[in-house]
Amino acid sequence: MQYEAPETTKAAVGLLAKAKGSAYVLAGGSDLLVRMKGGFVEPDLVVDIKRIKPMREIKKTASGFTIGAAVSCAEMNENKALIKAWPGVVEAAGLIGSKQVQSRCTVTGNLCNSSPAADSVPALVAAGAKAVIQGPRGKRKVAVEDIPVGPGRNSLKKGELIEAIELPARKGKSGDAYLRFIPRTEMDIAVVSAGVSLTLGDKGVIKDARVALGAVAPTVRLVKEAAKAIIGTKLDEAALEKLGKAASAACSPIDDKRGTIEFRTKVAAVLAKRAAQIAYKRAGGK
Amino acid sequence: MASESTTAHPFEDAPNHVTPTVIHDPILTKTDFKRVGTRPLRPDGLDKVTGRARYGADFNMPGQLVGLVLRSPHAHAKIKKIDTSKAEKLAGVKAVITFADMPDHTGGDQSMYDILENCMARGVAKYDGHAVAAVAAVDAATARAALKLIKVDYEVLKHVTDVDEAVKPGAPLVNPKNITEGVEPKPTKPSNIAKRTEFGHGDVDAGFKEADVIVTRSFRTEQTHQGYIEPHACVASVSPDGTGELWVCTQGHFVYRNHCAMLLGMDVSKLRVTSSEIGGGFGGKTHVWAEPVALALSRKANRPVKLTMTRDEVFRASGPTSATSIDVKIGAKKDGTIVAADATLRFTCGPYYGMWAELGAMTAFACYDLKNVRTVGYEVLVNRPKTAAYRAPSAPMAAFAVESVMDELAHKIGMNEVDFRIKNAAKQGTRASYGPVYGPIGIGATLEAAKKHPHMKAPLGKNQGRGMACGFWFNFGGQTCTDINIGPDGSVTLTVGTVDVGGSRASLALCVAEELGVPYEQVKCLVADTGTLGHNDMTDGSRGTFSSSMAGIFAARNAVTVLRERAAKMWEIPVDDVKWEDGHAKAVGSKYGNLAPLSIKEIAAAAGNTGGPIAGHSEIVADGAGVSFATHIADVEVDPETGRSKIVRYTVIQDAGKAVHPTYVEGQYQGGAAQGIGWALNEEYIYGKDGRLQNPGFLDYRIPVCSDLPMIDTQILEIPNPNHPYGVRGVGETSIVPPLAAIANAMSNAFGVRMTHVPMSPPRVLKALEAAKNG
Amino acid sequence: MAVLVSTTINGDNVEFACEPNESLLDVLRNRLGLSGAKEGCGTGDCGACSVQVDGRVVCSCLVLGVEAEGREIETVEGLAHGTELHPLQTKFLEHAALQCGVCTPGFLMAAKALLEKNPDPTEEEIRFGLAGNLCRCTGYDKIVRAVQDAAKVMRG
Amino acid sequence: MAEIHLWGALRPAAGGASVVSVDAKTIRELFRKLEDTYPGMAPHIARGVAVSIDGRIYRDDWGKELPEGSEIYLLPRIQGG
Repeated sequence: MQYEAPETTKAAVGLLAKAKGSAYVLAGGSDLLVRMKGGFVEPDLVVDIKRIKPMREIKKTASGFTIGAAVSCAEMNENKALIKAWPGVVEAAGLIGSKQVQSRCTVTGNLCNSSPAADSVPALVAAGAKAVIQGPRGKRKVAVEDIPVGPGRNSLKKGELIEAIELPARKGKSGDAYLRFIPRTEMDIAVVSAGVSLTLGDKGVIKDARVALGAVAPTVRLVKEAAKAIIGTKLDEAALEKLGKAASAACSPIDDKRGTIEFRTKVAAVLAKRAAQIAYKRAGGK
Repeated sequence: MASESTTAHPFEDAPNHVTPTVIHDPILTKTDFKRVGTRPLRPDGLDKVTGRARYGADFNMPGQLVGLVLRSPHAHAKIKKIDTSKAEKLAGVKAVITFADMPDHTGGDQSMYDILENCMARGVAKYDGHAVAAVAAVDAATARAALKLIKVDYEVLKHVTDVDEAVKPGAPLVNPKNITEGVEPKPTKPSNIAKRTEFGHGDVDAGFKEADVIVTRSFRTEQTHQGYIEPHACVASVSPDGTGELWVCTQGHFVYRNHCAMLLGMDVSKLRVTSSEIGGGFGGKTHVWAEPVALALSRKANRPVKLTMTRDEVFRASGPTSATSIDVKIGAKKDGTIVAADATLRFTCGPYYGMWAELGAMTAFACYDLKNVRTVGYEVLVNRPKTAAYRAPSAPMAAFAVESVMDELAHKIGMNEVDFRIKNAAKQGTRASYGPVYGPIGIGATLEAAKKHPHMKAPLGKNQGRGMACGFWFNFGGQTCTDINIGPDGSVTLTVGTVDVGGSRASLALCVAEELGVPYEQVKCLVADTGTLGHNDMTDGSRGTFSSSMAGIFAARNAVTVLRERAAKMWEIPVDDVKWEDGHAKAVGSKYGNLAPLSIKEIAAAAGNTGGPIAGHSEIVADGAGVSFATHIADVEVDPETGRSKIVRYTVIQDAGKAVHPTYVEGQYQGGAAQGIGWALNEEYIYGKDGRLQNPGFLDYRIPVCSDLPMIDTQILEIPNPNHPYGVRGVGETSIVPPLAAIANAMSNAFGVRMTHVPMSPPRVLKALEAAKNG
Repeated sequence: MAVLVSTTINGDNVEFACEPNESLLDVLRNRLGLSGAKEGCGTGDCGACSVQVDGRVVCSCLVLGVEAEGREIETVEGLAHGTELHPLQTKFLEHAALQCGVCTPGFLMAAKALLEKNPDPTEEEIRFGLAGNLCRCTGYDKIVRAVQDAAKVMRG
Repeated sequence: MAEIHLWGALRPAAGGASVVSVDAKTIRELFRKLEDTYPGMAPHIARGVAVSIDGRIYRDDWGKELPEGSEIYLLPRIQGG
């Protein structure tokens, strides 16, 4: 195995593009090293992006936030402006693994690893985040929900890597939230999860909303029907009920060691409702 | 003639009502203590907070190789051929072994043969993870590459992993030669039931006829693992002259020595085993797995070999507990008197004979005074790893079933669950459901303490319930050998052969300091290697502090005899005129008026002139361990929409006999409770349809994390054990027994749902809640 | 091929050579003789291998040795100053916050990181702060108490 | 003559009896005579049998005397964790 720690994105793209055999990007390593340990992957090349300065930064711009691909989730949780604007996204990032894992793991890595149960992804999808991709053919931006294409598979092409995640600027009365279900209080993979982002219009009526569910399908799912259920409402009982039903209806989960189809389908509704209530409150709704 | 001196009385059982207990030769000599009962720092603590302490994987030998094991990916498969030729040719590989390199030296000892086969499959792989071959190479990368070059030709056989499936007629046979033991007439056809066993007394059927209320229920518990944080690790070195050394994390290095020597065909005296610090065992480090393999590799390579299991290997191929299926029936009169109790217990053993259902059958009703009781146990063979002991083995599952039914029965007859148990609690003189008559015991006292405990009266919050349950464990003693050596400066070395799993060096030093009358700091307790002391049984069965303190106290008494003799020589007076008091020799009688007492230091300084080194030894079988009882109280909060449970308050009340070092006694209570809570809520082995373990890691085998638990309150009761000089009972195991039922009872009290399947994981709880809601 | 790495461990300059796919934990234990960090799982689930890298607590099993280049690493071996124990070490001893002790180095490093960020944590903050460290012996009760007590001492 | 109570797994070896009488003064003599009279018990005794004498359990001590009139129970030699 060859290990490289380039200092520019260009150099990283160059290494990945001309790699023969299997090449992996290393940010936090909390997925890659586990897979190496288990013998599931044997990389020929590992490109460590933590020495690329711009990738270590969180930038606040007029259009929102740019979170470098090598920014750890712990660093996200220390950025007050980011917490204020996107508390749900930051909380979701803060739920990945332990404090030890937090020191290293990144939301970009979480996204690229493409687990349907990835904690930060439903929150990013709900937030309408975009991935900034650099590759041999230059830069492109895609919605984060288009990065994972199946469990453990992503849409990046050879030589491409994600440079940063962009979150839009928060305007008006907005709020987001992320909840996951795990059997313990920490250290588990989400059995089912929900991210909700919404913006209020006049008199506390929901003007705009996005709802995303995790661990209920091969990839994190953006559930438009669920958003529709609450747009135009003040999140009353009836709207919540409709939201829950839409969330359950969007589920096509599997039975596995972490949960059953029945359980995931039911709890998806519970979490979507609870997350919506938190987001609503954060947006200033009553 | 022997045949004339024995008579059989068919179907005649002993009466339940027994004359007051005879306590033969009580050896309890002390109830007033100066040092025992205090809480000094442990002698090995500093090394453990500075990273200096050496555990199994922290030791290296010059020239050592890395050993790795190839394991079966199949639950059950015939091994048609193993081709190791390519692996052997890889540069850096120094030895490759299969079962052919571990010939059978067990001489017809079936249990040792089972261990041999479990260490390395012989013709058939019997579970996912069963060792098939092993390599030793110059480094880990080479060893890993070598494993990939070993070609094993398997013929996959039908498997069975589920306890209830395994006992059905027509189930795949785990061992086609297995004929059920304990059944008359002897069965002619093989099955997966290794043994039937039965305990009890009275007439159960007649008893149930007297009952006003009967509760019958069936329960299941899933397989759990001890979950020690340190994986098995050892360094083995065998020389061509037939001598060997083994450094290993174990609960019993003497037993490991005996087993390894037998399996390798070595002389016991030629294998020296040193126990490392042990990173948790809980019963899981009482059996050899990798150690004989490491020794065989070293013998073949003529180099030391270090073999460390990965966490995946620990889960797949060490010794988890049984999965169980249990039916319980208890009948009582309206006044709360239990008239009959019956249980049938099916426990998995893995592919080999075990005594796990037997232990469940013995412990199930041990808390109660029952006129008519019967328990029947079935040992069930399955394609899972060979079951090993886990803290009070088999008792938690049996107690889960029995204590759940006890609560239900109490409520059905309209009695408070604590009062119902108090009414039926076993006492001194009660015949235990497993046979003998109890001496002084603490079940009643723990129940009375629970009744009075503030926890019982504290208000409960929304969605919270409170439950309680009792637990029992036998405790035992066994072979123990201890030395005391007095140094020339009067300091004391206490050498024991029981591994310190959690602070016993401090407790043992306290007992010896107490007996000698010297400060705790003056006694240094060491755990010796197998070359230094006589055989010691394992640290298991809650025996470490019980037996080694007994032997230590006896050794101290022998040392005192020598110290008195030496003082007598120094004073030139008869030894009978010298007594030992407060750590000093004192001359008895006014005729010695002005003789100042002699300290150990003064006597030791003169040892060279009075007969040489001063020591005391003790080699005993520490019989007479006192049984131990506990009552636990649990407050559980359940999220009714997701089925997730959280323990919000927990109290452990347990009899310790005498708490030598109360802080470490509390630690045992808390640790056992935490393990029981994990078992109750989330821990389980999950096998796929292919018979492979799906969750061999700490991510999906969910032991409690810090944020899952509340503080765990403890109350230590002290009902002295008459069979120990200081009244000590074992304290290590009982605390894991009550939590499963206490939590199930709490859920029942909060939501009216009776959980009968452990773990009570969120999907199971949610399903039960919805079923209750929908009537 | 082995890579040469220069780093700082417990304040000392250290150079070592390691394979690029070797974990920092293996480097510490097998190449540098620092066996205080333990491998309980190798997958970041138990925390027994916790060390600090540039002031943040990590699982050293999930860090490559080569990543240590130019970093500052702190292990349990660097916790005491000479013969003077860190307050966490003292309090772990006094409260009997260890039974077998194999998780203790990891707990100490995680607790140190926690108290550096939050000198006066609530019980809940301590419990969540230490949730990445598994202990199978104590039920965590005495560990939490030891950290509370150490925090008090460190606040002065 | 001592009355010896058998646990369930031993009973088939004694023709279903739960109690047998054996003329034995020590645990060693008891085991020897049981093996002679009920060969089916030999494997159990080899695997380990504990003897309860008036409630006190002996796991290993062959030399222990069986006092006249005492109550004797045979039990499996238990394992612990």
